[in-house]
Amino acid sequence: MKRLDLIIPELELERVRKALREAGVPGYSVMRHVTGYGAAGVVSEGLEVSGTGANAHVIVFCEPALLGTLRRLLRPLLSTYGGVAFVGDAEPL
Amino acid sequence: MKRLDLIIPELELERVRKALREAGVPGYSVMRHVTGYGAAGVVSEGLEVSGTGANAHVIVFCEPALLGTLRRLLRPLLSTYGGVAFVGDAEPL
Amino acid sequence: MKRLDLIIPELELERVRKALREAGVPGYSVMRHVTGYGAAGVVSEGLEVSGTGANAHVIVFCEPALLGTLRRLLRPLLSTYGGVAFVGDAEPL
Amino acid sequence: MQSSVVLQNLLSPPVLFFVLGIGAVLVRSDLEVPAPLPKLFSLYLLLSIGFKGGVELQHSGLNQQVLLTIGSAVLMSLLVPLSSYWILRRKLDVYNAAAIAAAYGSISAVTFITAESFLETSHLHFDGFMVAALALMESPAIIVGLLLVRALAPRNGDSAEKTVGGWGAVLHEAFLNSSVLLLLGSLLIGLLSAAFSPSGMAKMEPFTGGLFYGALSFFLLDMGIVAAQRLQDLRRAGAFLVGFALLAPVAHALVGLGISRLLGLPQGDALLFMVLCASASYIAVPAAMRMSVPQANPSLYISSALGLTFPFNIVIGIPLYMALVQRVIPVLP
Amino acid sequence: MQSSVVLQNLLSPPVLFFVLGIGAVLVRSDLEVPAPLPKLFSLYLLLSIGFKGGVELQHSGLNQQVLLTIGSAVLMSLLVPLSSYWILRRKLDVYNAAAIAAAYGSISAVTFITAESFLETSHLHFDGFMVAALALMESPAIIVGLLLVRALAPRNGDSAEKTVGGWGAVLHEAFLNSSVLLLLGSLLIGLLSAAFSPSGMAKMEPFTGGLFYGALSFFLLDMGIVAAQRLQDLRRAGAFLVGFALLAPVAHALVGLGISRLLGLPQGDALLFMVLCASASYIAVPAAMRMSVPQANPSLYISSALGLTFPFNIVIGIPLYMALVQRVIPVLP
Amino acid sequence: MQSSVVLQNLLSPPVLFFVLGIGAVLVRSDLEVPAPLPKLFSLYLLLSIGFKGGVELQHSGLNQQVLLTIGSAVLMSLLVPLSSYWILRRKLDVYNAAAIAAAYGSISAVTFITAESFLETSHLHFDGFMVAALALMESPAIIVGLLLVRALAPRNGDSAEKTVGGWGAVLHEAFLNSSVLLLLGSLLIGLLSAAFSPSGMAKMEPFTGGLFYGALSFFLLDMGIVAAQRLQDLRRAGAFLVGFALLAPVAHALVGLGISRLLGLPQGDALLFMVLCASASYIAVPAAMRMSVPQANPSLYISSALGLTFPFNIVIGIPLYMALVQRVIPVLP
Ligand SMILES: Nc1ncnc2c1ncn2[C@@H]1O[C@H](COP(=O)(O)O)[C@@H](O)[C@H]1O
Ligand SMILES: Nc1ncnc2c1ncn2[C@@H]1O[C@H](COP(=O)(O)O)[C@@H](O)[C@H]1O
Ligand SMILES: Nc1ncnc2c1ncn2[C@@H]1O[C@H](COP(=O)(O)O)[C@@H](O)[C@H]1O
Ligand code: NA
Ligand code: NA
Ligand code: NA
Repeated sequence: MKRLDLIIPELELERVRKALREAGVPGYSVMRHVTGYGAAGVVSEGLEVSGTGANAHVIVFCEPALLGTLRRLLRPLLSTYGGVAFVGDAEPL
Repeated sequence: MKRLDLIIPELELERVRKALREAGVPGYSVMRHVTGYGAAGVVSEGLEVSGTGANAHVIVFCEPALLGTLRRLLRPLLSTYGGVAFVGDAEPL
Repeated sequence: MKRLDLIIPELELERVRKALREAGVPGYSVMRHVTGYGAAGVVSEGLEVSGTGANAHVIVFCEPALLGTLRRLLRPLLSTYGGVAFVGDAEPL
Repeated sequence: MQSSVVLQNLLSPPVLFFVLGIGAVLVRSDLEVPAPLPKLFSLYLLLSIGFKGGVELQHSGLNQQVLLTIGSAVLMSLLVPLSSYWILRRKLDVYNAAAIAAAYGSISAVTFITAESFLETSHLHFDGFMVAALALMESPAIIVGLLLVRALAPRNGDSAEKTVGGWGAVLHEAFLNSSVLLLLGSLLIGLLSAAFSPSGMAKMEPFTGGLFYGALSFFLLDMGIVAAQRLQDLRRAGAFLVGFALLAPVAHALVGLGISRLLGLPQGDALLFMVLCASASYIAVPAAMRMSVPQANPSLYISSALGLTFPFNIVIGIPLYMALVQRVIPVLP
Repeated sequence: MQSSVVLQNLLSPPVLFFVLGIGAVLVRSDLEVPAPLPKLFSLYLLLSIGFKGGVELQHSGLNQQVLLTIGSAVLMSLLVPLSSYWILRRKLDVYNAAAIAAAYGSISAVTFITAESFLETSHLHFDGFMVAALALMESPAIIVGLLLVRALAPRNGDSAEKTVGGWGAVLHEAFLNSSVLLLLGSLLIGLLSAAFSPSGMAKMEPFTGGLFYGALSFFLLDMGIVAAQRLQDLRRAGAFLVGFALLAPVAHALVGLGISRLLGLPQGDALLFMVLCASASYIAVPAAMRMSVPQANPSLYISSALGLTFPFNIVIGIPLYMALVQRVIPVLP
Repeated sequence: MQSSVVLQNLLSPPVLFFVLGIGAVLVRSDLEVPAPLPKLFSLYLLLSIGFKGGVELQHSGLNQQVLLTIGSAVLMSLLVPLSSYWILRRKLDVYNAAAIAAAYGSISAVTFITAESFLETSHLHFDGFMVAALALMESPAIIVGLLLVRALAPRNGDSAEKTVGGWGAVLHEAFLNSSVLLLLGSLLIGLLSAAFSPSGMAKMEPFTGGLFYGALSFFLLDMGIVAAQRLQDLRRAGAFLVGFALLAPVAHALVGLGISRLLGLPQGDALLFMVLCASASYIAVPAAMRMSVPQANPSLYISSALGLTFPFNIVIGIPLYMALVQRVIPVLP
């Protein structure tokens, strides 16, 4: 199994969720109110009061076979709206 | 060392915490207000106002030797109340 | 690429952030309001109202070459103020 | 049914904000009240309603009428789950039937509060002890639901153990869950303050009193959003459950009306009694059921109680019951 | 410019708490209002201002003056982005120029609210329909900004697709974003309550009325912190944008003053009209731009609107505009 | 000690809700006020108390009595850590003794606020400048604690560096931590508003005044939960620290009573002065100590201040000190 970590601007979340469902992942988890720093600069909590919001952290545990589809669906979103996606290994307990 | 990620309904949290202490893990961390999607359907923030709550994300870094005990203690909880548990590799910085 | 997970008392956050920028990481993400248990005992939500706060979870994806600098900058912080740091593998999606 | 009563309810700020919340979901707006803000409002409403109920209970005192009314309310919270189970079992398995039955035996504090506000804007009196009835109806329904599972569930393998768990945990969950505890605790505090600290009691007023109506309206905005989101779950549930979720409240309200008549309750109390019978729990009971009857599907009992029965009662039920009250219950001289 | 007006504004609690928030960042204190508490206050302020505006709109009714004023406000929200784009394009690319232009065509509800509070403490009347103008100025500026991008952006490769996205999504974002929806919804609710549920309307008052000024002050404490943090971003933006962020509000306010004079608005409404023209959006427009014009740099449009124009208007702009109003607009008999 | 004073305090809503919170933990209910809602209430209370104190300070002005009282309060915040250290050092190491000593030299704003509310419900006057004393007692105790560590800690290896860190950071933490800044800032804002913006000041009242007592009660519900959770940590602390946490407040209150008598303070101010001496910090000091004296064990200084001294003062201390005040301090003519 693989573990996919997405850290993305909150405004992207709805589209990412849709992409995950479309790719057929067995599940995912979302944490909001994530702040950070990346190519687009600093995202601080203060920005939550502006319309652009903070970041969200999405975790997906899925079969390696899904990664191709996920890459195809998510890469355009990430390059348009920002955020990062990393894959690691994970086995069910 | 191993890294264990548990994503579980919040109502399970107290029992999971107890299981972790019983297994003798050196520490754990908990993030609440986690939403998501899995076998039991969608968990949205709106559900936090209903009594069943959202999910929690528990991270444990521990020796591989503990995984057997953790599996024994946690599996029944996960199969009764839902949630997922995945193990990966991690080394202290 | 490597994935670094730091779980630290919130009061340490500003210094950790500074260390990460100094080490030249390409980005990082921060989740607050993390509770847990470790060498210093239990950190519960109730403590957020006391001045010492809860924990924060910091995730960094970076090149393995940075780990040496990160170790040098972060270890003294961790040994003084508490918290854990673990490294795993991760590849961009 | 007088259209003026319906309009008066429908065009009051709390109900209008509820409808706005539903509308926001329907037009797919990103309007939301992020967690844990809704928790702030629900804690506030429980605390305030308990406190005010306690103050009024202290003023009115406990007489036979009070005890009879509270007793009848508790009785209803025992009987409703039994009759509901009997109906639900036709189409659902033991676990789901029992969990939904328990939800309908219990109450929805927000529905009760909205009915109180409706009475207040109509300048109709109601009694503080009705809050005690509200608080005491939560737990029995949970117990009945779990007894049903224990008695009627198939015993194969370990599923009997999974079911219900130890009775200690169950009773704890039923009687000491946060909403029961906060309601009863605040009731007691209101009672004690009214008796021994009148100036303290008076200083609570701007918080528990003045602010209340607006805070309820704000909270109902969020509840509208949440209810509309749940509604979308109901597609899976099927027509039987949809029918139950819309007809059961009316049936239970009618029984409540009959009992109110028998007890000789005044109009305001009769409406609240009907609302207690008609409303279904989406907080305490789901929490208890999810822990004790994990075999039941939460999306069934939460969606029916929260996605259908709750908005039905808020928007249509309350004025409908009021119209019935006005026909059946004589105005006190 | 009468120094008493400036002092009266500067030494009022909302502005002082705003300055305290700025000061906290400057001395590097750890004072913060953690998420999502600021959201609670911004939802509360929108709901309250909409509700109160609706109540007053119901009392005043819709006459020609009202419609003319609202129409002029909407017109300004179409023209300001065009003229702003023309200026900004000298130094910035199409995407950034259009995004910033849209922000300045739109409005800042908190600036408007602070101006209302300023009028109230000065015992100057203003009309409820100005809130309708506020609500209706958010969306057109977004549309103009996106039309500018569509018409003037270079079309190389897929960037045309990236730009703006489907118009459906854009119009949805422009007209159904949470702040527009909550404002217009609350306005309508206020209007309906005032017409049909006067006792419900009255019971909202402690929440939407009494509490308002203090809640605004608390929120401005946080906005001061946020604005000061943004200010530090502006180093990257350069002198041109800093100049624009400070001069554009004054220029737009002057145009607003001229229109107010032409329309024969009373003093209070004239100030609000000027503030609508002078303020820039840091909520609805940035959200829409970030989604529809991802090529623009959010730190430019957010920092200029939130880090400079917003504090300028709160601290200096409002009393400055008031001083101008007092010179140009006759006091009603 | 008149039992009526005790009952009057114990049966007031704030204290009853505090007890409810403690009870919820004892019966293992899941009642909780999730983060960051408690932060909302603590910010609100600091802002309101500071603002109201500033308004009253403007009305009363600064005279010799005021300056003497504030000076004595600051003196107490320097002396209490010294004497406490001397006692604590018998059983604890330098780091822990200094950190706990600093906590007891500093103050608990919530205890102070509860005492104010107690006075208000008893219709006893107190002066606004006592809030200034409250704000000015936080920082000196921190400094003394750090000086103790610097002077008396063993210097082996790098632990000297670890200790205290640069003085710049320490002074910054002592004087610009969020609670000191918000209190002093709000005090100044109250003062300025009262002087220059009386209508602004008046419009704050429903928020900072009317709401206050209820919000305090709500917050104390949560503080009861938190204190009871901390109490369970105290098992590790041992009988010595438990004894200190219960006897030190009484001893310090008695010294405060003597000083109040010497200064000729009226009854209300005397009670507040005693409470300032008796209470221990669980916010500003722990934050500073954890950063500057990482060798000290936070669970010792937080648990004793928050788990024992705080509930002791709220439930028993305040009425006890009041009973003493009534014996020792003459009623003003
Ligand atoms: N290397 C990284 N490691 C961890 N989080 C990152 C990294 N890069 C970016 N992020 C997160 O992703 C968000 C958006 O990234 P970006 O689009 O690169 O600005 C940032 O605000 C961070 O929260
Ligand atoms: N494959 C997955 N990857 C990440 N999170 C998951 C996954 N499956 C389930 N979850 C999380 O675990 C929660 C409970 O899962 P379940 O019991 O499968 O419904 C979900 O609401 C998700 O937050
Ligand atoms: N082994 C562990 N696995 C996961 N989180 C940990 C672990 N040890 C400590 N933590 C987290 O780090 C925080 C501080 O750790 P400590 O300084 O060891 O008390 C704890 O409160 C936990 O949230
Ligand atoms: Na019921
Ligand atoms: Na504008
Ligand atoms: Na003290």
